[in-house]
Amino acid sequence: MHEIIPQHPAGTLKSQMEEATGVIVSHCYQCGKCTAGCPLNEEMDVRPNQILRMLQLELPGYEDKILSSLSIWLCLACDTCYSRCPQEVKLSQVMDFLRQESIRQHKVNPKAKDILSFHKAFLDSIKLNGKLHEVGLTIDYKLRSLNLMQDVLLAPSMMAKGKLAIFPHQVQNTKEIAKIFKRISEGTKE
Amino acid sequence: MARIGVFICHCGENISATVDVAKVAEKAGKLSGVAYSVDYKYMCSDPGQTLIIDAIKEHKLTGIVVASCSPRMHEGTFRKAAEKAGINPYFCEMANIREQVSWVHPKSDATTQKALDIVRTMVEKVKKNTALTPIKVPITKTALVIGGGIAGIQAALDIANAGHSVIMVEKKPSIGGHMSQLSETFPTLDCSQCILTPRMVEVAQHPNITLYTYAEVEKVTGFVGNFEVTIRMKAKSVDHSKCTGCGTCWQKCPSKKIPDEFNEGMGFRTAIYSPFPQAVPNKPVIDRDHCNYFQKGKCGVCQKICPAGAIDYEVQDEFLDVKVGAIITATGFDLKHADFFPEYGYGQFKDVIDGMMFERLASASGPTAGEIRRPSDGKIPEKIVFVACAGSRDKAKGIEYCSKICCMYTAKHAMLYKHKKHDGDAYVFYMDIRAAGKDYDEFVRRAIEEDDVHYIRGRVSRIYEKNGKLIVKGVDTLMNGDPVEIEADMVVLATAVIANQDAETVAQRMHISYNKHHFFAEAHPKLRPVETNTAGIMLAGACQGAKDIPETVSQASASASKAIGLFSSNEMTREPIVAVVNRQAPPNFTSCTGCMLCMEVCPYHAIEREEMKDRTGNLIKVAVKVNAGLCQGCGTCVAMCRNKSIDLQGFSNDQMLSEVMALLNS
Amino acid sequence: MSEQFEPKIVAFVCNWCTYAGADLAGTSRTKYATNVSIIRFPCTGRIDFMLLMKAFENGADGIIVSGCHPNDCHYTSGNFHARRRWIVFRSLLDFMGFDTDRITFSWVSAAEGAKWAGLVDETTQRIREKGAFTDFKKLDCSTFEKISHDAITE
Amino acid sequence: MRIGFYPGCSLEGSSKEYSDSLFAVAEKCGIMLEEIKDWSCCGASAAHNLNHDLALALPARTLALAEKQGFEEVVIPCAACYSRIAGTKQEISNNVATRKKIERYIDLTLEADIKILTVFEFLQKYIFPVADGHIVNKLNQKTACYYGCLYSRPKETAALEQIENPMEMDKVMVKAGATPIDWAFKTECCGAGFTMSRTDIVAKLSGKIIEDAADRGAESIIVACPMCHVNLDMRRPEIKKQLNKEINLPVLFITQALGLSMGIPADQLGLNKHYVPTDKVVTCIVKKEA
Ligand SMILES: Cc1cc2nc3c(=O)[nH]c(=O)nc-3n(C[C@H](O)[C@H](O)[C@H](O)COP(=O)(O)OP(=O)(O)OC[C@H]3O[C@@H](n4cnc5c(N)ncnc54)[C@H](O)[C@@H]3O)c2cc1C
Ligand SMILES: Cc1cc2nc3c(=O)[nH]c(=O)nc-3n(C[C@H](O)[C@H](O)[C@H](O)COP(=O)(O)OP(=O)(O)OC[C@H]3O[C@@H](n4cnc5c(N)ncnc54)[C@H](O)[C@@H]3O)c2cc1C
Ligand code: SF4
Ligand code: SF4
Ligand code: SF4
Ligand code: SF4
Ligand code: SF4
Ligand code: SF4
Ligand code: SF4
Ligand code: SF4
Repeated sequence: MHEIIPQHPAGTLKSQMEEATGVIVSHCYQCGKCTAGCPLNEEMDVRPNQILRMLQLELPGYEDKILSSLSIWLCLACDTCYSRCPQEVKLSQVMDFLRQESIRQHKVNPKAKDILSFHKAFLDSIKLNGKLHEVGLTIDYKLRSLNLMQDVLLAPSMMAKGKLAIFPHQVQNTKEIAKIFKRISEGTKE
Repeated sequence: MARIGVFICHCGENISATVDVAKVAEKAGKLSGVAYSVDYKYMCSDPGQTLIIDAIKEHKLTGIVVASCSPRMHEGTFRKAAEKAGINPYFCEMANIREQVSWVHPKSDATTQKALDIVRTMVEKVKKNTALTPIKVPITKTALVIGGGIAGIQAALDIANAGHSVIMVEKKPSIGGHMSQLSETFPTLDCSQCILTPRMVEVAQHPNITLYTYAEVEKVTGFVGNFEVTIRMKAKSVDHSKCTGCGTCWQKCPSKKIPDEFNEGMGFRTAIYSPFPQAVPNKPVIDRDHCNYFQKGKCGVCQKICPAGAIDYEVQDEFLDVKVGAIITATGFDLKHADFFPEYGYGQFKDVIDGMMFERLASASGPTAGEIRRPSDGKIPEKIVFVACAGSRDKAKGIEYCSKICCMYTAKHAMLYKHKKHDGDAYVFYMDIRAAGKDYDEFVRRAIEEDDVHYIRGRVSRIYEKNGKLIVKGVDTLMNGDPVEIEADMVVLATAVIANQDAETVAQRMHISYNKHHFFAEAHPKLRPVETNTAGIMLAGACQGAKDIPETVSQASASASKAIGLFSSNEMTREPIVAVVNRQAPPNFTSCTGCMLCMEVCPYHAIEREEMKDRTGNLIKVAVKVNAGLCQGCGTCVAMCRNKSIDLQGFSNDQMLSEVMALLNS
Repeated sequence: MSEQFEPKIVAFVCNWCTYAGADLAGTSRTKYATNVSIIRFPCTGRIDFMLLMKAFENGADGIIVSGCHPNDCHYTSGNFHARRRWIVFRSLLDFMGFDTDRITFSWVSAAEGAKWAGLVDETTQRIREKGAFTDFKKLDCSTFEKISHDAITE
Repeated sequence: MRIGFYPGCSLEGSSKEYSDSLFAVAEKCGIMLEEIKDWSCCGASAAHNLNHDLALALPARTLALAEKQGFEEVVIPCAACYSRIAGTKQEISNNVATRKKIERYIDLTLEADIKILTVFEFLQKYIFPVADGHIVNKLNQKTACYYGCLYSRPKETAALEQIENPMEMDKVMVKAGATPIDWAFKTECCGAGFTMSRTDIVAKLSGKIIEDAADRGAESIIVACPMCHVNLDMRRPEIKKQLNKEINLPVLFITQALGLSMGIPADQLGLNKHYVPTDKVVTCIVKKEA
């Protein structure tokens, strides 16, 4: 899947991020309200406000610390932070960007492998079928994450309840979807 | 035929070192219309001035140009000299050949040529000058003070003590403003009522002060020294000249369940009421929106029992026209109220209150007699959380500014709580502590060091209620951003200071400007902080921006001194540099077409509509005229006028054009 | 040695900020080119842009318009109106193919003597490079005057 | 007017009962919904986690198809799909360059002026005016209405009037005869996209939600999002471990609850497909008094 990760222009992480997302990090005045409301604040190794702080200061080592953090992968994109931020900093978009950049620079935190694998499996399923095939996704995800046992107990009962389709639903013209993926991967390489 | 005199100054050697002054004088003498030209060592010295006066007389000069320093230095000096010689002082112009020529250029032909160019330019200008007379405006030595908070009270007393009359207009039934609601005040923790009440009484009793409560300013016209003001006296339904303030009426009034504004809704009042025991005047008014007689047509209890026969249900709002010379606007502020903080449950949970409610809880005259009890069940909170910057410095909520007083009153609140509940826990969530006044930071430190208040740096994200506790979810940014969750019994939000709801209307009635948050605008943020752009209208207190009592009082005294200064003479003299609309014989009256473009751009609202009527009173034409009392002479209107109907005396179209032509055509 | 072209430049400035700034340059003895002469207005709001046209018509090679910084206007908003008019006026000039680079719009406060000196030198140098301004002098400005004034006050 | 319907992947799979119950309710009230032909996945969180252009292109394709098929309105019952598609619509209509780029990627033209309806808006607009004639039962119990993140945030696409304490679903439940409770976790995150990858996190976040609802006396939780449903209903074993106690609160889709009040049989509403048994909801039903 890495072939569709955009190539960012040269510049510091902050300038790239600001350009890509429109977020301006100097707007953050470090009040911490984002972190205070973040449902995963306890889990995070670098707190949301601290990520912005590091982007503001750009001291040596900060970029690496951000890109290899677990936090960027834990972020659920729930937007609690942004909806309450007094300075209207769109943190979730910052997080989106940082994840993409983390993959591009091969700095994904080892503990985030499961999460990343899931995202990738998900997209592969769409690429193949145009829609999500949940059985296919589960199998694929398990192969990637090597997390074989998890949910195995759940799957049969889901099928019994008619909640999982064994054969994938497909859009009529799956090639079309594959083409979109291809155009984007080409488009973003320029 | 103009006979102009030109006087070239050497300024010691300041000018003559680089400009060939003799040559300038010689060439100037040959300019058309110049009847006399001379150079001299020091024009501004006594002999220099005498030289000018003598020359004017001797050569029958009609105007003079003094080529020397900047007009900002000596324009006054030379104009006076001209006047002494018997010509109108506005026939004197200066050519600035020192600051803008000799001091900035080397000795050269070009420098001399430039000096000559400037002289020629001013000669052409002075030829177009007209005789002007300084404007004299009589002054009505009465001040109007709008708003009876501490700002209005201070200003009124200062002016009244200086011997001038004051009319005070307060929209509520009593003066006192927010300060009358406060418990104790920072940074000294003295009792607010104790220091305020004597002054309220002094206002009521002062022979020079006329107090109109339950009244509002409806209209302001005129200009500095000569305002005409219409005051609306809202119907009190009680004749205060008869009422003795005995209180029988409000004890017996059956409409008792009206939320009490003075106690911020934590308590009730009756329909006929005096807002608080120390009110001035301590006589009631009927709140018609809640009175049974006015709403349902029956009751009349108060009228029946009033021993003085003071109740009058029939009175209507009355209007009073007064003339004043100066106006002090002291209408104060408001606080942001509930519904503003869905994430903090403000307005949803009873025990999430604002700072003013806390003041009432802490006040000995408040609904809990000074015991800090939470509104929901009356329990004394064991754990209390204060949230600073609640709504202030919050772009997302539309208020970017700092409310300035809340850091201090939050520290005060935390202290008052700790003083009354020694074993209680007080937490303050803050972003920065802004305590920059004299003895202010010490005050905050005392809260932290002596009273053991826990300050946590971080903004609260959410407050929700569970099992009778308020769960406050914050963060400690000084501890690596660790989440902090406090189960509090009560939360006090230091909500933003905002302008009054009617501030915009008030400003428009007075023709004063205001910022986007509707705080009134001072004429200059540093050097004219108490005046407005409308001459004669001053600002005092929190209507201009959030401020505490010391600052409010200083500003009130400062604006009072501006009024007193104005009243120190019987009339004012102003430079006649004002705009005029041309006048022609009927039926044209003027070339002005009444497009009103000038009116829109005038920063001082000096341009007024004028209706031209024939002898029988039929409207012939609508045009404009300039109120010379308001005009400050900026000339913006002149540049706007398409048909050159409005012109600026002293900088007229004719004069400016002659300058341009003269400068370029040697 | 060919003689250097010396342009004539007229500065339209306000009394409170730029005029005082120019005085300050004098008091500080800051040296600058002799090409610029000042005409004093109470406020930039007073400046009728037709006067600029008159100046060009009468042989000016360049013009400076300068007043108080935004928000610092002695009369609160005169400079704001001047700026608004200038924007319209300039687009009109642009539209007519007029070289608007010959007009410099600036802010110089009463404390910015050095800025004033710099402004004069820069403008002089720029106009010098452009050479004498002859295109406009032959024009009859009266029709233009009317059109543009209507546009500005719209 | 033809009303388009976008099921999204979940409603075809793990949350089939959501679409079944929605159709049952609509049919009962005589409203026709028409599925957008050949729709594709909205990309969910994976796409915007990994590639922004892809996150726009996938929803854009579906929007373009809906336009081509002549729909003026599209109902999107899944909160995640709603959020992605509404966000895409907004970004595309705000920025011409983006629109051009995305049109190139999907090889379709796009106006982005189609009206998108959430399930609340759909119920409000089409079902409420006729509902009273069809509601025969009263859901005689306390319910906790859970809205989750994606209807309430970000503010640009929020479908709720008060994002901290929304009432849209509560109003529907009042119609159905239930008593919605006041509680603290209406819009807290349930763990959403971590359903598979970090079940521990899902258990923790969803656990708090279920616990608060139970503590405040709710007898069921009502949702309007398949992801919320999966997390709150299917993750009970993990949640039980996390909370150290078993809470048997059933979790119903809003359309299931409304369907019950309309007298639609439980099976037809897919109530049998849930992990946490829903009998208690069914048994609490009483006839609505006239
Ligand atoms: C919670 C809290 C605690 C505080 N504690 C302290 C403290 O401890 N120490 C301290 O120094 N400061 C304190 N302050 C600040 C203090 O209250 C203000 O500085 C002070 O009240 C400002 O006075 P003022 O006269 O400008 O305004 P106000 O007190 O608001 O008075 C304005 C008056 O004008 C009247 N009015 C309004 N509009 C009109 C109108 N259109 N026509 C006629 N009348 C009108 C109002 O009715 C009112 O009487 C505190 C403020 C708050 C909110
Ligand atoms: C580094 C710095 C930067 C600042 N920047 C700003 C700013 O950007 N904006 C702003 O608003 N404020 C600024 N200030 C604050 C500002 O300088 C002061 O507010 C202001 O100067 C105070 O004026 P003053 O007249 O009270 O005192 P001073 O300026 O100190 O004037 C007192 C005068 O009294 C004379 N004097 C003293 N003793 C006697 C005596 N016994 N007899 C006779 N004469 C005496 C002194 O010689 C002096 O002339 C700044 C201050 C500093 C230190
Ligand atoms: S809430 Fe906003 S301003 Fe505050 S720390 Fe977070 S991003 Fe910065
Ligand atoms: S969007 Fe991410 S960082 Fe923001 S509150 Fe949600 S999980 Fe935390
Ligand atoms: S009873 Fe009459 S005299 Fe007494 S306070 Fe009331 S109005 Fe005044
Ligand atoms: S008439 Fe009105 S004010 Fe008087 S007692 Fe009755 S309710 Fe009270
Ligand atoms: S005074 Fe303090 S609490 Fe109030 S807005 Fe300013 S910084 Fe915040
Ligand atoms: S002393 Fe000066 S720098 Fe320090 S906090 Fe106070 S105002 Fe700020
Ligand atoms: S000169 Fe200025 S103040 Fe006077 S009327 Fe004209 S615009 Fe108003
Ligand atoms: S701009 Fe000129 S014509 Fe128009 S109203 Fe003013 S003076 Fe009259």
